Amino acid sequence: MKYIIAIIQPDRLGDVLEELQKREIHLVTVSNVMGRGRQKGIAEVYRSHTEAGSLLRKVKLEIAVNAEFVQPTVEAITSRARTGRIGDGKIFVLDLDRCIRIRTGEEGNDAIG
Amino acid sequence: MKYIIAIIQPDRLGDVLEELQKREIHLVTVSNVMGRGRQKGIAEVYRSHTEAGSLLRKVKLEIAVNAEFVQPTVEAITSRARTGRIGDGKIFVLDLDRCIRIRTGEEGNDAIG
Amino acid sequence: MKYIIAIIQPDRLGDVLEELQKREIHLVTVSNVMGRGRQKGIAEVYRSHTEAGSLLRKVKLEIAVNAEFVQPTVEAITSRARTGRIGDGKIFVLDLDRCIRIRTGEEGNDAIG
Amino acid sequence: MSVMSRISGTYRPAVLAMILVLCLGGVSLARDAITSGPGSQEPAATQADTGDTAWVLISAALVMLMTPGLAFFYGGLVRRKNMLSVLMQCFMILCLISLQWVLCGYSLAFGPDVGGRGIIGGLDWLGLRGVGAQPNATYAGTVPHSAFMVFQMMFAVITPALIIGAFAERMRFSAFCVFSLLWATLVYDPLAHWVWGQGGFMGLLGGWGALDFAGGTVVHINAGASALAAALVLRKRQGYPNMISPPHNLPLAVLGAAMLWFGWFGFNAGSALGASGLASGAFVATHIAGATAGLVWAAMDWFFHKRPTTLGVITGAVAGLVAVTPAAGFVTPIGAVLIGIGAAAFPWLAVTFLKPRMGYDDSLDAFGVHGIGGIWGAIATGLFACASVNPAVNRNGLFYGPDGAAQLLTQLKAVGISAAFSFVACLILLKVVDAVIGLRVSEHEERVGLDLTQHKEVAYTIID
Amino acid sequence: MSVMSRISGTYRPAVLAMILVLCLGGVSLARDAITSGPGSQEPAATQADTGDTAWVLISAALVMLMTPGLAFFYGGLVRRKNMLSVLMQCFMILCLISLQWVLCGYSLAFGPDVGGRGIIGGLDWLGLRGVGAQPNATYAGTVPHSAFMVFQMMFAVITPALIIGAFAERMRFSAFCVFSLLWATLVYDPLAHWVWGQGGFMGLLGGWGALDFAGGTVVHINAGASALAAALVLRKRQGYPNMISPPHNLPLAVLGAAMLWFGWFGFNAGSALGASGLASGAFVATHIAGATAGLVWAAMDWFFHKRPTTLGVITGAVAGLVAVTPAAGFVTPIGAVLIGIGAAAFPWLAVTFLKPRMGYDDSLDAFGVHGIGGIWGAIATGLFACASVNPAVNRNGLFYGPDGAAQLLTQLKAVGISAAFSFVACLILLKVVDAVIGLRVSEHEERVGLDLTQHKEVAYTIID
Amino acid sequence: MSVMSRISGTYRPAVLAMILVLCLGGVSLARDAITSGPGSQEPAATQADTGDTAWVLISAALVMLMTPGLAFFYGGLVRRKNMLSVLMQCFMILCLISLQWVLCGYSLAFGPDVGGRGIIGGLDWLGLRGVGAQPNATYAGTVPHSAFMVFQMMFAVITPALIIGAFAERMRFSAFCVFSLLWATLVYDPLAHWVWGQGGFMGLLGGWGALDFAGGTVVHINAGASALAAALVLRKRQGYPNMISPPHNLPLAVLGAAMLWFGWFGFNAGSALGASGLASGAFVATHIAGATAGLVWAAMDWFFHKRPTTLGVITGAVAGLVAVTPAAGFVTPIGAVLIGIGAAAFPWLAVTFLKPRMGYDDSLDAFGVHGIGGIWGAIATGLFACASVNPAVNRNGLFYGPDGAAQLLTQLKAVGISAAFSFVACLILLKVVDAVIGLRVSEHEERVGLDLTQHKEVAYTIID
Ligand SMILES: Nc1ncnc2c1ncn2[C@@H]1O[C@H](COP(=O)(O)OP(=O)(O)O)[C@@H](O)[C@H]1O
Ligand SMILES: Nc1ncnc2c1ncn2[C@@H]1O[C@H](COP(=O)(O)OP(=O)(O)O)[C@@H](O)[C@H]1O
Ligand SMILES: Nc1ncnc2c1ncn2[C@@H]1O[C@H](COP(=O)(O)OP(=O)(O)O)[C@@H](O)[C@H]1O
Repeated sequence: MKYIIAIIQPDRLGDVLEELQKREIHLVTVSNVMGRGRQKGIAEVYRSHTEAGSLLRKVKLEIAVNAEFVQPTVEAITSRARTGRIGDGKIFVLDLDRCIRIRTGEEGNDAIG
Repeated sequence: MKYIIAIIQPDRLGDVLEELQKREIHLVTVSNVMGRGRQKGIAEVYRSHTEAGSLLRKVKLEIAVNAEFVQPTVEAITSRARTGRIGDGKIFVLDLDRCIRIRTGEEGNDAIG
Repeated sequence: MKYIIAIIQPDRLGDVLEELQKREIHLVTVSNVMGRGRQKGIAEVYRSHTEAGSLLRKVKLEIAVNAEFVQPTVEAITSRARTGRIGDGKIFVLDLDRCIRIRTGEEGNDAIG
Repeated sequence: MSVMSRISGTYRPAVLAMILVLCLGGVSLARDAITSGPGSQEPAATQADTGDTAWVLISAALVMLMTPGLAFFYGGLVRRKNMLSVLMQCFMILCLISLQWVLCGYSLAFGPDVGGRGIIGGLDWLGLRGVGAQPNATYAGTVPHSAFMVFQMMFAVITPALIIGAFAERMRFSAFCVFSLLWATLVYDPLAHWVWGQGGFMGLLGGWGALDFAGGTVVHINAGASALAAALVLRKRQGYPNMISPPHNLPLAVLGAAMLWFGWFGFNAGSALGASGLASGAFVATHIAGATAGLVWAAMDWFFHKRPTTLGVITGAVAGLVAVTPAAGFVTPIGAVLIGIGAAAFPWLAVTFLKPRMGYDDSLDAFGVHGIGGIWGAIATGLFACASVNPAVNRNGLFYGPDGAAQLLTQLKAVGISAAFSFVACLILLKVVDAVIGLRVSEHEERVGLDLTQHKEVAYTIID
Repeated sequence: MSVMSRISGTYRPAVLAMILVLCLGGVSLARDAITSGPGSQEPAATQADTGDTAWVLISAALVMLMTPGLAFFYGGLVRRKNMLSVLMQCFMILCLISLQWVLCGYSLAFGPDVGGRGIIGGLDWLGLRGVGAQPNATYAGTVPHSAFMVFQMMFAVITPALIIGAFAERMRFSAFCVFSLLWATLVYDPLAHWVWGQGGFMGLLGGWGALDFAGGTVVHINAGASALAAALVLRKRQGYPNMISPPHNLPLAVLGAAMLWFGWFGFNAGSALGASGLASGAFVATHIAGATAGLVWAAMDWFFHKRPTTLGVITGAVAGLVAVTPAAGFVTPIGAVLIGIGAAAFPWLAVTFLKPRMGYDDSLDAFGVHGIGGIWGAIATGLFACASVNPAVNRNGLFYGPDGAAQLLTQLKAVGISAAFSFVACLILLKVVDAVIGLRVSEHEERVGLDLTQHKEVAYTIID
Repeated sequence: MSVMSRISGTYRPAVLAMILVLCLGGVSLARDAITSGPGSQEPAATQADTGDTAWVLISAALVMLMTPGLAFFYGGLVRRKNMLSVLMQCFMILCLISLQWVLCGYSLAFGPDVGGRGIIGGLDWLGLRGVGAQPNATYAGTVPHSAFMVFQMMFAVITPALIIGAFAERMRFSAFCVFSLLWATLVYDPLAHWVWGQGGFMGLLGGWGALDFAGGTVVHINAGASALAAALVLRKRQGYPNMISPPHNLPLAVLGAAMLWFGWFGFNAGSALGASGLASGAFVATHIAGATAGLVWAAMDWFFHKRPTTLGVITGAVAGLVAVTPAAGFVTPIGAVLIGIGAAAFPWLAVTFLKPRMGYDDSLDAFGVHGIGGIWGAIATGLFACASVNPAVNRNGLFYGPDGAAQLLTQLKAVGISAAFSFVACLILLKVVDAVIGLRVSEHEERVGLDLTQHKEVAYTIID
């Protein structure tokens, strides 16, 4: 089992979720993050004081999947999150030891989906 | 050492924290997330426009523990976060390599608690 | 490759980011979390009702790095996030399997930086 | 057939009740439509004073603003998931009771007395028939009758809204609508008649002479006692008291308090019904009592909890404004300061000791602030009322009197009767509504929050 | 040279347009400066009535508050990343059009007619020359001329702001500024003259006798028809309709609605231009229509979507206030109730069925609410206007008539002409501005959001 | 004993100071209580004009709303962790200074002059003794004396609140309370007496004839100069300038600006103390200057920073309203436009160049906006004042004068003396309070935020 973490542009979220759905990856956890990357933000100005604005709004997806779903997930995300502009984000894949469904107490491959 | 990530219903947070405390798992990090799962959300309506409402509010717990505390933690969470209704969430357990306490620079099993 | 998660005091964020920058660790993802630790929070009072106030505002950093950058990252964080008071936070290091840059599809060590 | 079947079971009573009221109103409207045709209305010429009219109209607008103000004051204090439900309840009351007032409420409260015992107004002014530009000398001789009517409308609107504080975060919306409509008609309108209506048995216009300048009994004790009843009938929220999160957005509560304070100038000084020295005096007393009580509440927090709190200051200020309401036009600035001190002290004690000890869950302290504050204010009016401030005072208060004890007794009688009446009446009403519709949302709905389950909306997006 | 080169290309036209207007204004100012020197102004003594003046001034303040109110009403409904852009557009209009009104707008709209055909006012009052403390008997004989002028200024300000609802979240700020300035000058000012100006060809002061108490045609139909044009010209937002997030902050939208409602008392009752029975009647009608429409919209949501929504109630209330605007001073309370019912029903239908079917993206329903609501209101005025309410009504509405059909026809004519004129004029204007500056932000800017790309700011910090 | 020991050490002085003031007040109250008993007050009959009274009362309510407005304007600009501390400071001032005004402030500022040199008012009106329904002909002959008093109270409240902008995010709350109380008594009250009090040595009522219509010197220069002193004494916030997060909630700052603008109509037009042509003219000038300055600030941002900012527009508008304050009742609309232009330009320069270069940390630009804006306004009054606008002007301003230079000199003198006096007096006061209580929170408290450490509250829940 793998734990996939993806950082994407906020406005791509809808598309990515749609695509994941299509590929039968229904279960996702989403949160707000701020990212510093290669992308240069727009310098903000408050009463003539300029803020570097190095942290940009991003959205983080967390998806736990069985091994065979890793590739579809990665593809779903890259295909729809890509705009080709700097700042599109990253996908990180971590090893997942155990997974438990709270409602039933099920474990492992059954619990994940 | 393990890194436990749990997604639960927001209103169960208080109970779960209480239970963890009882089992001497004091250190926890909590954040807001939105989850898409099997649970069907309530379709929202804004001026007759219906939103699927597929993302539901959840709370995420992150708990780094030594191996022997994994089971108590999982039990604490499942026992109090379970309502028996769909949407109760998941627990993910990942391997944790290193842990450092910033204040002291301590490492490893000492730093975790 | 490693996936570093650090929980720090909110007001140290600016300093830590600056220090990371200096050590050429440019890419970071930041988010808001609440932490329960050894630090005792200030009990809040609302119309004479006292809230334990056990959850305190913290900031979470996530940084994916190649192995050789782990130590500089940890040092950068500890050096600037440390105030010496309880509540300074923790650094967790996890193993990172894969890393993909969404924009280009690059993988691995190239994608990370 | 198909129409009724599209309404899910639980909401049918609500829909029916609304249809009923609308029909009743419809009759009166039809009648009025005919009679208000050309020629049938009073002549447009009027002796209204422009300054007084300007003051009463702007006061009505100010009091109208208090209901949204209350919405934010209350809304900021609930949990995020119930924010909209509070705003919605306040706005619904603004719509619903305004219409009820037009259709029948005004006539029941202020219409010529029926039966001559000062119990209830008649149906002469149903649908605002005959309530036009011509002043009504009984109530306000220098402003259009319609201005007096609409000023009073805003009072009828905010009073049931105050009760929301007691049952916030757990009442079913349909039950809420039916309850509010019935409460306005069966509890507010009679009580308003008793105290302010011509011939009402308690008030100055032919009754005992109980003093209530701007609504201590009619508005605050009334709402406060009903709030207590509501808190008892609806029982505690799940997780109360320890698992309830703190106020989700205190700045919005502060905004609400500011809107309330601003609107209160219309409430109290507008109750002079003219731009007079009396209005000015009531304005001053109102502001002083609010400021004093805000300060005293902060001091008590500071002393007993080590820090003065923002929520404390705004709560205190509201309590002060509540307490000075019945007294505003009868007391000196000193009186206002003293009223303000009590207005912080008694509600503070109620909230700090009475509520936890008694164990009822008055979610936002509607009883603690409006009930206790209102009772103190009505009694304090009997202590500090002063004929030299307002010649309408026949007997001075205790501290100024020769026969001050008499006035104080009258005040106590008025307090007792109002509180008892509205507590009991509200209890019965709630039990009836509970039996027919069910007052409380399901356990699951309460957990998910009222915004989503009652209104299919969320207050704030998290990710957008 | 260096100054101009620091202005990035796309903004040059905007800067130039502003400079132009300022220069034109400068001339009039210079002239005025000379003539308003000592001795040259009318004597300060005036026969203004203090009560009427107080009412008109406070009404002007209330109407001013509506523009920020609208900003929050609209702002709460957009996505987080565009929040400030909406607030900014409203504030910019408040600044820009106020100045335009001083420099030339007031003169064009209300100045002595040029050419005698009731098309446009002359330049006599450029820079407010001669608009002082002395009342102008044509428009308002009991208040200072400057009070009437500033009251009207607030109408000129909010009208273009209403259109923002149609193009929110995608219009370039520079184009917006130029468009708004031109629209105010070329669309609003003439239409105001036609309906309200002395000698205007449609209105009561020497025209057809079309009734528009407080701006059904001039404000709401005008803005609504222009909004439709804007929605069509600017096309849909990216991702519309399914990928657009819901309102990011409904409580702020509720706050905006409350401010609008509060301000509307000034808008409508202030249009009586005195603290009279007429003002009081307009006040009552306004409140009733708003309340009724809020209730009816909630009922329709309840019925068709199973739950009453907060956004529905506030939308309904605004629609009711829109619809009663032309009618406020002409109808009975019953009339107001009936207007309120239609004011919820028609916009509800437009938003629910018309918009999705036609496929235009009127982001915040400026056309649906103000256009449709305004049209219904103007027609309803022809149904319910009643000379016994206001002797200024020459011919009663259809339901009170003898010659009610005649008035109804006049109303229909006024509706048709206003709507057609502003739709076409706005379309042309937008095409011109598009050609010269470009109306729409780039795809990337739209994705990132207007706050950052147009204003270099973010509304809320996430981590601080 | 036990009571005092429950108060943690640092707060004792604050508590003592409050007790002291309350005791002093208590004496006056007691006296007043006796004398205001039956028979001892002036007759209730009054020659007040209803229209004027309505206008002054509603103006007082509008000015009261400005303090919460300021709270949101400032609050939106600080960091999340200090939000409540700003709201709390504003509300505390509203409570505290209102009471101070009743007890002694009004008498010190406006009471009959003591010693005949125009330095300070006497104690005749302590506890508002004799300040009743009867108009006071010196100050405002057509409204109740109490109305004039309460209108002025709101000025006394908001002035110290303005200073908050300079020391936000780092001042200890107890020190703040003591400082504000002392500042109001020792700085505001005398200065108000000098300019507006009968016999005050600078003003129109027997002094040099310095013109200050609604508070350029008394309010804005006074607060602005004190703000500079405070910024210097309290030193920079930790991390200033580069590690300070941007405004945490700009929409709330916009809301605050809207409330300020709305309230300013009461501030300036209400200062006419009647619903007259003068009030109307002041209303117009106020609005124009605000709008112009908002526009010009936006243009400067656009030009120098490539984009117009929301914060810029609202800052500009506030600066314009500040600058027109002393001039509102003395200038033509043209004058107002020109004042507005300067009102954006000078504060913009101060904030952009002066502040960073000088290195003081005026957190929210209280000095930049109110100090610089106020100075410009007071000088501009000497340029544009015009007897034909207001016969109270004895000598025209420079641009209209024959002896315009004379008036300009008087203005400069008034500016200099006010600024110097309040800068020095505030500096001393702060040093004293620092020595006794300590002005600044500890480094750790500043890091954690004032909401939690000073008030045990958080503004917004994160997880609920
Ligand atoms: N090594 C990393 N560790 C943590 N977060 C990262 C890392 N690399 C990228 N990110 C996240 O991804 C976002 C996009 O990265 P960026 O470098 O701007 O674009 P791109 O991936 O297209 O080069 C960043 O804002 C950051 O949140
Ligand atoms: N495989 C997964 N990856 C990431 N998050 C998940 C996964 N499965 C569940 N979740 C999270 O858990 C929440 C609850 O899951 P859901 O399927 O609705 O309920 P249940 O676990 O009771 O079947 C989801 O909203 C989502 O946030
Ligand atoms: N084992 C853990 N698992 C998850 N989060 C932790 C853990 N230990 C510490 N944290 C996070 O770090 C924060 C600081 O820890 P705390 O114990 O208060 O201070 P210190 O590390 O200085 O002893 C906590 O609020 C919590 O968010």
